[in-house]
Amino acid sequence: MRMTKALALMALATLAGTPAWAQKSAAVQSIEEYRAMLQDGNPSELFEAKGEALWKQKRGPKNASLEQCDLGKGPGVFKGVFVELPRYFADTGRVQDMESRLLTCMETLQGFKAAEIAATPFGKGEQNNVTALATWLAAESRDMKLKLPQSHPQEKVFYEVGKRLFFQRGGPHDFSCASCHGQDNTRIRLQDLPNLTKNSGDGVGFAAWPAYRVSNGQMWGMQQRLNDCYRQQRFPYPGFGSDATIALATYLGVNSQGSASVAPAIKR
Amino acid sequence: MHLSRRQALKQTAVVAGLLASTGLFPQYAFAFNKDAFEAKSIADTLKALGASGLSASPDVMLTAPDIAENGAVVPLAVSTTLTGVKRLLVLVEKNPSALIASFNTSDSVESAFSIRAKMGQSSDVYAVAVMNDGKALFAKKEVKVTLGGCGG
Amino acid sequence: MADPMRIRAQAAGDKATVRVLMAHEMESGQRKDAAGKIIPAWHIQEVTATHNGKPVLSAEWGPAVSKNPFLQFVVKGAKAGDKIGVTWKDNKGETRSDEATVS
Amino acid sequence: MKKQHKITLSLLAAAAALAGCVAAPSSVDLDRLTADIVKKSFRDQGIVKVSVLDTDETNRVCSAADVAGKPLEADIAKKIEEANLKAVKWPSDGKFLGDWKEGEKLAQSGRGLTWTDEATTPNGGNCYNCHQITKAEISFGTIGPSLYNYGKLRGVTDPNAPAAKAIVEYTWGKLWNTRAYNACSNMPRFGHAGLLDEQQLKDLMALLLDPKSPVNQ
Repeated sequence: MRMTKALALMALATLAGTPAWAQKSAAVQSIEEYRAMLQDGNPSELFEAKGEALWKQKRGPKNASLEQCDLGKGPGVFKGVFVELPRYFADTGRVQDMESRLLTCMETLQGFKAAEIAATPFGKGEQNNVTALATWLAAESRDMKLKLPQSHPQEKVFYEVGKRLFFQRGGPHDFSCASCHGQDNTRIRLQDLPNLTKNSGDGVGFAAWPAYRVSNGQMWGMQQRLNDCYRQQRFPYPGFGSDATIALATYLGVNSQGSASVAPAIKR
Repeated sequence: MHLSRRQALKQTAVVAGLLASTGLFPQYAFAFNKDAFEAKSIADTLKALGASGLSASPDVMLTAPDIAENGAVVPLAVSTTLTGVKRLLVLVEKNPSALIASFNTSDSVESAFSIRAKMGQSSDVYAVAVMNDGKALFAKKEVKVTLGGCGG
Repeated sequence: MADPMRIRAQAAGDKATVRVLMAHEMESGQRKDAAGKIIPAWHIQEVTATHNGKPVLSAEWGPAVSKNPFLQFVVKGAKAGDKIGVTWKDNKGETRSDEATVS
Repeated sequence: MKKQHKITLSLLAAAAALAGCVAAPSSVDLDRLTADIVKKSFRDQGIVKVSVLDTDETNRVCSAADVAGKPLEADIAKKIEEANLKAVKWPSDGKFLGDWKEGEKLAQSGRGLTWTDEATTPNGGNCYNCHQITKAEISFGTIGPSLYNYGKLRGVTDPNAPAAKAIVEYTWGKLWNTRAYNACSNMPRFGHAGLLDEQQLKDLMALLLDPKSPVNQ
């Protein structure tokens, strides 16, 4: 069990004592042990259960379930769709990520107003349901490898636009995504920063969201993850499901192609 | 009729809720010990619980991280190999109120519980076994709380 | 109505380890809202567990237990197929009970 | 959303037509499309206005180099550094050092200028996010180099002595406008962008250079 392993690690660390030379890495090691202790009992499970129920429940003005939603592999297919998004959808003529695609289904199948949900702040009303659905759908692709399609011209264009967005410096601090995520083995405070310009490996970066954030006890989808990155970058507000967020997600996902998704994860 | 898992769970909940309110669990008609949970210090908490004579014991165990990346969630495990234990407490000395949780021990469960606590700042964390005779035995450990992120 | 708990109970030898996740805000009573007013404490106050309907555990919690609480305990004599029930009650009187089968 | 998509697509089509082919869009087309998507995707929120994305030549050149995956040409980098060095404002009273205790507070704070901050939120220096500074603070970032013993390692025993002049001025310039010394540095331009005022920069200077500061213990 993960917990047991963490405890064993802690016991080892105690036995070995803390040599002076290891002071810096001891702090980092302690943090890693702390994170390992949290793995066993990820509250994202609560959101998974909620998302699964929402998928099957008849809701909205049309009193319909989402069971006929086409997330890229045909109506009703929910296994394995998460690791192939964002992708191009012919019916909307857009490249869409999981969350924007869920809005499309909630509008067409259930009669909700997609624009209204997109304008709702995170953590409120239907946004909570979108997050729960995305969490459950991510869990239905857990441990599968990312394989975002790049065959449609628009998918390629979104990758290229995403790359430009990633390196776009601006705002009062001159930050771009690359300011923090452009090098190997760096941290902000004690938080490890994946290098997102290349494949960051199984369960790292793009392959770890949605995730439960222990700092605020909230479940975050990729949209909220990107949104909060932009907030800390001192950029203006990216619209929910806007092309900028989807292009950026395409860039991150394609860069991590082949890595296994561990979402829903648990994070600081 | 097809029931989703959630709906099924809800119905179970209603039934169990009814059972609870009909007093089928009489031994759990305990009153929440407000004084113990509102006491500031560990000493006052123990007083409110009718315990005294706090002393260290190797038979009380506490597992806690050296450093918590975030004070909002600090995983803590308390246990004891002692017999004659009435309850096991988890306390954080520097929290506004020290008592986090109190577990009533029984023959049906092991005297070992894991829980997660909020910590406002770095502090000593205590596991306390309150014995049937009112004696309190403890183990403690310092947990450092750091700021993990940008601080924005 | 509160969201369902997630209960996992796994038998090993003559006992079962039970892990529970509960959906609850666990508002500490220490935080202030945007207007500077204290947000009142709202937290699970009592937790009880049963093994095949027989009470085995009771606990009292304060507001400093983390949001969406996690609890782990070990039930003696529990085997695969047994039922483990968990109930919480908060300081507003709201309650939630769920049950799981030991695997 | 539909409407936005049509504009995007037609822009692409127009771009392709301009390029005189139906093949993949050129880099210039993609730059234009990106700018168009940015315009449609971002909005004002709280104290943050979309106009903060209208950035300067220094950032534009560095972003383009990053996208191309090639470092700046030496002469272009030099030009950027010269222009930024020229923009450095030196302390109005000739004094470079303030109070290291205030500097430490600034170094700890990462607040200010996000859309969840108020206009009145004092800006922090964000220093610990990227740098080790004092030995006592174990929660520090590693994007920038360690600044522990910054003054001591550079032989600064008296910041007011002539021997320390060069390093004191360089440190001020670096804090005011880092791009004066490194064209595409990741560090914010604290003085140049008005993130910190003269007194705050002096306090940070003291944190780094005052022999009494914990940094130099």
